[in-house]
Amino acid sequence: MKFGVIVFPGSSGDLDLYHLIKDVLEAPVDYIWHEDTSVQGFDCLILPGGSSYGSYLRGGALARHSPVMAAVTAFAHRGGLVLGIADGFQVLTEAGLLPGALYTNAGGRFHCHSTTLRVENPDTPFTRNLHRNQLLSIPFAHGEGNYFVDPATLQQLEENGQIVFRYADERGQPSMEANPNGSVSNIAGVCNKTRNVLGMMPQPERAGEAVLGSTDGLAIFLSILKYWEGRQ
Amino acid sequence: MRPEDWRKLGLRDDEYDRIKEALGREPNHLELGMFSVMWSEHCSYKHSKAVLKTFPTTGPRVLQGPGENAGVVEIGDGLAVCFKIESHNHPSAVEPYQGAATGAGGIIRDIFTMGARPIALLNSLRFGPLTDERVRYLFAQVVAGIAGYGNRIGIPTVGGEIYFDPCYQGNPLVNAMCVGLLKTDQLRLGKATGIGNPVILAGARTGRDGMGGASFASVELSEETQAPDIQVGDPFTEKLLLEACLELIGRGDVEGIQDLGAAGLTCAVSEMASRGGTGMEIELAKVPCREEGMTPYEIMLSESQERMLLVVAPEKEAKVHAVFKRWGLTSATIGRVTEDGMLRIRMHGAVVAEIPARSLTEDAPVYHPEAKEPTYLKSTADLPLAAIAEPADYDSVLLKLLASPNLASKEWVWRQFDYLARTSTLVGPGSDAAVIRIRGTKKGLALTADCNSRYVYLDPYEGAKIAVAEAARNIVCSGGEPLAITDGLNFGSPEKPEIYWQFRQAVAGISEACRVLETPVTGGNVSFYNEANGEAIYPTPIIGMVGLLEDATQYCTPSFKAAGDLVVLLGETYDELGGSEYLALIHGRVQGKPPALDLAKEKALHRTVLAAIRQGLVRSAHDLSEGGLAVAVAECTFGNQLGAVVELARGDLRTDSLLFGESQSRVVLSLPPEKLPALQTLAAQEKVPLRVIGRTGGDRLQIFVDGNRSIDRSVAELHTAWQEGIPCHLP
Amino acid sequence: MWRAEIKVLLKPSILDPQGQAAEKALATMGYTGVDRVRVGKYLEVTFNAPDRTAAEAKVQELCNRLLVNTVIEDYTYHLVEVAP
Amino acid sequence: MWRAEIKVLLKPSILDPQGQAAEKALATMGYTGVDRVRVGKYLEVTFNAPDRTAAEAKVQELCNRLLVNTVIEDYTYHLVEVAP
Ligand SMILES: Nc1ncnc2c1ncn2[C@@H]1O[C@H](COP(=O)(O)OP(=O)(O)O)[C@@H](O)[C@H]1O
Ligand SMILES: [Mg+2]
Repeated sequence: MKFGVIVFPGSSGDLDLYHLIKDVLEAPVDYIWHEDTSVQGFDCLILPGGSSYGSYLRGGALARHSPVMAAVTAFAHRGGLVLGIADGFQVLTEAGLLPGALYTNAGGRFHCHSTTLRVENPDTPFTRNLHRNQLLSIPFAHGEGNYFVDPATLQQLEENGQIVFRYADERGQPSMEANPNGSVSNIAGVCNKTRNVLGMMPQPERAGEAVLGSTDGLAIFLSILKYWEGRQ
Repeated sequence: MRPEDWRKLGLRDDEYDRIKEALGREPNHLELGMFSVMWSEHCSYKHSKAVLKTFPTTGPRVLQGPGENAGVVEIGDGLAVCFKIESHNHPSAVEPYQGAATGAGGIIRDIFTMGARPIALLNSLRFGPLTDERVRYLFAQVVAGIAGYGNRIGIPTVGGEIYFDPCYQGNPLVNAMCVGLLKTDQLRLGKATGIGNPVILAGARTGRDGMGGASFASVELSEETQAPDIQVGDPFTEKLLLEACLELIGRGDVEGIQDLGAAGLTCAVSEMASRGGTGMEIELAKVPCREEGMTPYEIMLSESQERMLLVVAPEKEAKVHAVFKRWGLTSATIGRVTEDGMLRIRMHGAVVAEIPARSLTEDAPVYHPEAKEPTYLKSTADLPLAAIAEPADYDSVLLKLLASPNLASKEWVWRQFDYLARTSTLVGPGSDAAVIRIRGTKKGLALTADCNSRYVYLDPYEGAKIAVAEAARNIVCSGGEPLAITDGLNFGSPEKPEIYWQFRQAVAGISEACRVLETPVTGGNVSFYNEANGEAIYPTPIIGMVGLLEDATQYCTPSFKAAGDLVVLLGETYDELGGSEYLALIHGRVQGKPPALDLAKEKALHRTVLAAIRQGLVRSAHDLSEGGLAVAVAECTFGNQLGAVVELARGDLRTDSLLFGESQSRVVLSLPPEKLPALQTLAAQEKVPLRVIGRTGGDRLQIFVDGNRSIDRSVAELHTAWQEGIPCHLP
Repeated sequence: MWRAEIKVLLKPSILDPQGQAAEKALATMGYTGVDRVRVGKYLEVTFNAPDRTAAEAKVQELCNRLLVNTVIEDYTYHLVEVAP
Repeated sequence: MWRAEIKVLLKPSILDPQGQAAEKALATMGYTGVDRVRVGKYLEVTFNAPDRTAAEAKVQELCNRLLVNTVIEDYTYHLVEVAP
């Protein structure tokens, strides 16, 4: 399978994802330019972290209108795998591929730190190497990661198993203290109804090598590879 | 021209005569403006040039010393590191968020101009006391500005330093350092070569912002100082510019390149031409402007950010424009390289300025101001130790020191920085030096910025030496071999003999330390006129240092790692309280001589510690600096909440010197007991004093002096005091 | 030419972190009697439209498609005809 | 109680990176005829004051001391009396 990393103007996580997939996972990967109108030949698209368009206006708001997004949307509607990380998550909510919206962290400031995530749903292409309630140590770095959905939508997300990760304390309990940005119901990652599109604020590509302190992020990429193998 | 015309622009009468001589006629208004910005202190270094020449600037690894946009040192594997520090003090005093942001933006451009990909940012900050409302505002906004720029452009901010002292109340310091990585064959210089080659201006459009910024940096701040129009940083545009320029340089499409900073286009064209021994013809009507009706004067002097000037071969011109366009940037060919050494600036064809390029740069005036030993040194030099009562309660002294914003954890600050971008940060902020790996190699870099300006104030020569030694010690404790430095020299007005004396002494001190420690000076920045209402800041020569780890995984951090390890002190402790944080905080005195520094002993300590780390003997290493032994050991307990029992013998020292004195060339290590003999052998070879002073374990820090319990507190309590030292002052 | 002056605020049901931060800061500065601060965005967009009805439609489209995220934000606007 | 509705924009001569980026985005989205976008802040502050004159003075003080950065921003405001 082949990964495609979208390069929006201002993206910076693209370089890190490319490195992880190519040098650590040794899987095929290529960049996709924001002006491309086709994503043909790719099996999983990743919208990277960083600050597309400088995070101006709202994170993801301007990138969402890049020419490539029409192709990304069509790809997602066909069931293709799409992973949005941090800024990429914002792009996906802005584009309506994921429910809700992300806004200013509850503390009002950017924060960079490690977080503990609890796996809420291992039954997605992105989490099948994980088990329910497994804890992952994955860093986050953002100023607008405060996830919001209205109560009715939240209930639907719960019912459909669309909540994939929650922020948790060391004992594995989701809690406001462990939640770095105030997101509703301590949500760190959600998928769409059909579970082929995932958005998450913490950045798994930053926890992909032992020398960086954690390899917990790798599980997400390995899940994708395994899912793909199963499909062949 | 009338005298007030040039005086208004900050030019002296004799400088005006020089200009007439250089031109062989009277200058017009635009030419006078160009001279005024290029001959400002900020651009011409007229008061510092002669002294800076005394720095040691060569070494086997140095590819590029001072004089270019940044220094470059080789690290093997065909790679080199490019780094530099720069000040943005006055803009930050006026508009802290944008001042700090554009400071970061400016230094990042200096790095990618050289063909290097920026991989890390550091900063060095000075403010008045946090008890002041305006200071809190400046502090929070400067931090937010650095974060706002660095985080958005995707370069990790991995380290820095911050001090608070009343001397910075009206004139804060904001110095930013950037480190980049390049293949040695991709090094590019800011030279205009190739007669007839097109000159291209790329990036943001030129606006009316920042006019006269260079001159603003070159005057003291006072109620009446007229600030120029503030520049707003645009990290998004800079990111695009960075990628476009590196793409072009990588493909070999660029002959010469230079960023536009202070003095804008004037500086870029004159420096590129004079470095290349050439001239330039520029057509200002071709410059993409943000506003209509901009005059030649405005275009030439604008300091709009995020712009680059490139010289390319004619056959590459179209391709270069295409690359900028692809990255969504404007670019325009605005002129050609000429051979006559003249800058010929035209507007719609008519010549509006005609100046020999060199007269603006190399031939700028050089001054040798008078220097005089400051009188304050007479009153500060003496520290009658007998008059200083030893405290009754060392626990509370330690808690106060840990909570002093100067020593307290800076986590409130660096949590706002994305220190993990580029997934290469092995040791982020909060350690002695940051360590980042170099992907594709086994290597790593250790990075730090240091200066204890109170020492420099009390003895500019020794204090500056200590700044270099401390930086090197931080690098070494992290497992790196010190390679080279960049220096950010922040001083008051050089026209005051006492300040100039401080400056000369500091440069001499840095030079001596760099010679002995074999860390040449590859570049830096001088910021004079750091005064508010006639009062100068402490002389603050910040040392930015880069070290190399051949094996990045062999880094070391300060935290104790395992219970039952031995705690070892390397180095000797003396009755040295002069200039210490203890003396200032507890006794309210800024007095005495800074601790003595023997550079040969310092170097021997470095060899010992590095060998110990490389041989895997030690589990932690931490240098002793402000707050002395007690604070250093306390800091070692925080990372893993692992306590220690320390037993010290006082000998003929005072107890406060023993616990809180800041004697130099000391490091505290922890290691498993079985590794001690090997460490002792190393230390003995280098004649470095070694004492086993305790053992790790438990959840308390206990320090016994001659068997008496002097300090006994839970790690948690000490840690909280240290953690809350800064946030407790903020809303 | 028209100029739309657009005020954007987080929906009342959504906690406003920036407003809260400003409230806190004002309190530490000694301001009592400040009840609430809300922080939003103010946008001015100058554009072409043949008449007011078309202009109205255009502003709303720009807001809904780009300028405002209606999941979390509400907006109001005011249209002014300006000389080209 | 009073509510001040405060519009804040960067001074005209100062670069507005957000506005510029939004303009570019609108152009790629195919919106022609959008001349200029400026992005600023909108604040609503509810506070106590005995009368309009005192309220005016207070808003200006709050703006100058905290809410607006008058070095780079201009503001205008509108005061509404509201039920406590
Ligand atoms: N402004 C800052 N930005 C980023 N990191 C900082 C800043 N100030 C301090 N730090 C980090 O906090 C740690 C302690 O700083 P400092 O007390 O100056 O250390 P040292 O005494 O070892 O030089 C260092 O790792 C430093 O990088
Ligand atoms: Mg240190």
